[in-house]
Amino acid sequence: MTPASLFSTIRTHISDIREIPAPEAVAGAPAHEGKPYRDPLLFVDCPASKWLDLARFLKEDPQLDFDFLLMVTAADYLAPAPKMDVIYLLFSMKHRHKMFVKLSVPREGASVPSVMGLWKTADWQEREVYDMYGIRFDGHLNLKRILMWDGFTGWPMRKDYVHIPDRYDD
Amino acid sequence: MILPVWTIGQKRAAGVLSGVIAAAVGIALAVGELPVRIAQIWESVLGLAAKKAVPAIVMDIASMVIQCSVIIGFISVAVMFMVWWERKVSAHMQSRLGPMETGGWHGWAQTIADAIKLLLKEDIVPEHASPWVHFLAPVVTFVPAFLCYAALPFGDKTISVDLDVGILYIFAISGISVLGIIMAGWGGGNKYSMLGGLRAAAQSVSYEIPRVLSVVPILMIAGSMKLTAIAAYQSEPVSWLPFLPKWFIFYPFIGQVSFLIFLICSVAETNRTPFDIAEAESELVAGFHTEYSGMKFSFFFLAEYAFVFLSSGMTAALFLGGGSGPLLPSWFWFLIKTFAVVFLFLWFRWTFPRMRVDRLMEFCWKFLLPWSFVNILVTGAWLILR
Amino acid sequence: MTTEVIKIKGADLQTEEMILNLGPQHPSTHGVLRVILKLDGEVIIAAEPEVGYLHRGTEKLAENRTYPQMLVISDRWDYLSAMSNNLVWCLAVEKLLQIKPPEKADHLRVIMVELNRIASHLVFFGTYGIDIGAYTPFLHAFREREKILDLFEEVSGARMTYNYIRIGGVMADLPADWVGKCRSFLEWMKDRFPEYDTLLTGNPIFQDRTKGIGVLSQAQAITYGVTGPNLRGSGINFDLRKDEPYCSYEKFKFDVPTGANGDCWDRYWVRIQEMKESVKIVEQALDGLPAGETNAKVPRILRPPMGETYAQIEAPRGSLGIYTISDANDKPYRVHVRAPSFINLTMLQEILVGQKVSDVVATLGSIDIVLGEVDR
Amino acid sequence: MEKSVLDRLPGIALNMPGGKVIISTADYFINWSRKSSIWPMTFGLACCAIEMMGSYASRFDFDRFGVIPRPTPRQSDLMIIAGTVVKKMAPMIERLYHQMPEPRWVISMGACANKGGPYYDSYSVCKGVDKIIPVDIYIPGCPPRPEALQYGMMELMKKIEKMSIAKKPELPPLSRVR
Repeated sequence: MTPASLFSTIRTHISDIREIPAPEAVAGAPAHEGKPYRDPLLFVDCPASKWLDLARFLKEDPQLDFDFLLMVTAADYLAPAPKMDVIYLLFSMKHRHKMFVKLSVPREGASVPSVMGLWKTADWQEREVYDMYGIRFDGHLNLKRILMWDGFTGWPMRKDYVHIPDRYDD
Repeated sequence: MILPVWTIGQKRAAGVLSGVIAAAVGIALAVGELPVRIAQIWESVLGLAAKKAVPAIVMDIASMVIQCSVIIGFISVAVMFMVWWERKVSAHMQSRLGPMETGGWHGWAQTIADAIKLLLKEDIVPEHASPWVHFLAPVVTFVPAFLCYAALPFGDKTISVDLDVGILYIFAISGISVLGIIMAGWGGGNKYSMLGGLRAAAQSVSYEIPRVLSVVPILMIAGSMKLTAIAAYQSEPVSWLPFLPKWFIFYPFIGQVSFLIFLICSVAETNRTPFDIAEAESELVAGFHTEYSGMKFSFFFLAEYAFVFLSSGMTAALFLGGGSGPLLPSWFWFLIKTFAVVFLFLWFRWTFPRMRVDRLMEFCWKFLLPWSFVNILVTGAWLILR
Repeated sequence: MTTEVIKIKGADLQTEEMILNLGPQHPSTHGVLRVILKLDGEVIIAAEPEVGYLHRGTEKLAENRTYPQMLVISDRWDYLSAMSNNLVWCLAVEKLLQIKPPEKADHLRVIMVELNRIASHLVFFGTYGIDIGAYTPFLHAFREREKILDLFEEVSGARMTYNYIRIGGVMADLPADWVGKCRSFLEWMKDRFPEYDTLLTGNPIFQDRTKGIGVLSQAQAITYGVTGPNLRGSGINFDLRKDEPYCSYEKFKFDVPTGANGDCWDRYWVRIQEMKESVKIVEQALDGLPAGETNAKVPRILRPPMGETYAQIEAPRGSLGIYTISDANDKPYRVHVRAPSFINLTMLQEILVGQKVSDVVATLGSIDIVLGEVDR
Repeated sequence: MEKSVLDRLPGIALNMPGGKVIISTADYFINWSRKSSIWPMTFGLACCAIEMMGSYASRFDFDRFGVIPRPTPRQSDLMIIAGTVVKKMAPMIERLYHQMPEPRWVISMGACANKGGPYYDSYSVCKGVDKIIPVDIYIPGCPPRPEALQYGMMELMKKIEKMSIAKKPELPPLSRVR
């Protein structure tokens, strides 16, 4: 299904989601940059509170049937406005179409409902996002650090993370 | 089919190999039935001692000491050779070279270097191990391996203690070494070695029974438990097939089945590869000898190879007519057959994967045991109808 | 068939569980993975894999590396198939730059990635033999792998970390007689497969150790996001080379092997058949190798335009994806690696329950993870 | 702990007239046996581990020098650090090193184990294994070729040849900049 038709079917069920427009060429950009590029997929922005029923709808609706959660990750923005994006990439094994869902959350004390119940692969990927960015996932059964050791303080992947050298560093 | 052209390396290796074989056969012929002659010399020495009124007890002790030292010397040399031989055979099976650098031609001194290094390692007793059990485990594993050689016939009359119950003695004593493995498993205080020890206990107990039962038909036919009697029974040729020696392996159904069961159970007893769940390297790190370093580890290492040599020696004595054969002296024939069976053990180790614990038990109780009973039944029927 | 633990009703036999660490240093965890097992005798009640012992923080490093410099880091994710990592990074950047590598570069990339797939599956075949207890297949598999590494060394100069596939094409054209050597290797590889079948595949003990162990149903596979040979082992025919063909895969005819009931045996069998398919692909790619130069025109200092993209390929261990956000600088703003081994490992905690200790090793080996990719 | 025979031998032998000869011959045989049967621990971390497996395999056969990998630290006398030492793994490496029996050596294989390699600026990589355990031989390369690893092993054998039971082997210093 094309991104537009996909968005319209979702819109009918869950009203307050917004499609993120593709970025156009900024007027003053230097010539050699070329036109900004984004994958020709549907990018949807959804408030964190509405995410759980959107996810359930995307998974159970036979027409959409997003049964495969490819990726869960996050990005940290300081420049235009301090916010953090939790990015989900959903895929349907039957219809073979893909879709991005972005949840923008504040940088401090953010918490997002966990979709571990719907897709079991989210278990470790959400733990990795928590470990790297400090975004809490409510309803996650085993939310603790996965890549760093338990005694580690701080969230390494944040843009403003300052590394304190310890006995292992030069 | 064009004959493959040999490379220089292969020609040189073939030359060296045939030279070694020719030298060995030459020595064997020159030495001839040496053990028998030594027995005669010893009679004359006894006669001399009797004249000098040396008390008999002193002579007995002297003969025992000589026999023990000969056996222990022979076994350590044989085990040293077998460790080196296994590494070379396994290497060439895996299209690589194996030890080459230590001590000149094809690394013959490799095991000596390993042994000296292991003797000089620091001896670690883990902190939460029970010290006495940890210390005694290698002894309890190692000593039975050497005790069993007293009753093993190396040729016609070359046996140190010709027990009437030779086979029973060997099975009984080799059963004790399992106790050592369980002590090693528990003594090390390490979870992996405990798992390995318990697995070894279950495996050895269950494979002991079919191993003993597979030898029962031989006792029924040969009529005695003396290993020399069994060897003698197998030496005359079969009446209706003059060139075929009357080895038990050639008995139509009984021989093959009991040979196979005995071989499989011997491999299981010595914890070697299709059944090496006790020191399974990929699951239990190093099984029961995880916590042993240096000399204590080399005890386990030697005990394993001593048992391999013992089992193949018994296979040769019981099924391949140990010692009987044309031209060459009997002790040389016994060594050839034993090392042939040892080669079989090595071959198993480097081709078979490992069985799982419960499948291994199932294989023993539901397959080997019933077949050994059937085998005894058939032997009984054949003995009655003959 | 998971063996249920028979509890003797009413017996006062007090048996408490034992916590066993299949620790970071263990002969068969393929690197530094730790699985905390709760055992009742030999049967496993609960298993919790713990990763992070090789976490080098490459996603953070990506934020101060330029786009070509990231190739060096990408080699060390799945260090058994460095060509696939290079390829997926180059595809992502080429998507951002909206440039298309020339025809010959696509063919060379397919040849290298498929040869690397054979080398990676050979390492799987060897180490899986050791996990089950047979040592000889490992040596034979590495003998073949050395021949492939010779080919790679001639082309790229390195044995394991190639940097051969560059942004916009490949490093250099093939040396003179490389195609002849590659063909002779393919012939040699073809008559090695029957040898492997007799050595390990046809071995009754091996089949007994792998059939019916670690069964992953199709529903479990999808909810755990498993991809690659593990997914095809459960019978789902999903291969990115067929569904979303990248760099001219649609030109080659090959079929996708799928297993029947998703146990260790099927995953093993699928990988062996994939090696045969890869040999076919490389042959077709060698036959149709077009002439022409091997690099598209790429600016000296790479400054892709604003935007974000997700590129994915069929790596030997699953669908390897790169999600990049670029803010028109010469360094990427954010890079996330969708590592197939990391995601395939999640299912371990559910499959292992009810199995024996020796099945843990068989199941873990059949998932075929590489710790460099799990921890990134 | 009480001194074993080997520890007391130098004291006794040196003040005997022909003492030097006894010590040197004993040294020769002990060092020869230690040199020609080095048992490393199967302990791979990252990409260098695959090159180490390659050097155990058929083409670069390590077994030619009597080197067989042993699974447990108790029976191994060499630890090859093959791969990136991550801070989460560093305490484990220390514990494994101290579990090995006494005449033990360490080979740091690859740029990551030497000084952090391509991850010099990472927050979770230990910049060099010699920060936690004394290292005898450093092998450059990323990953070093199997021939390089075997050349490193040759260097280790030369180092073992120079050891003597008369003087206590001093451990190479830890590199601690901070």
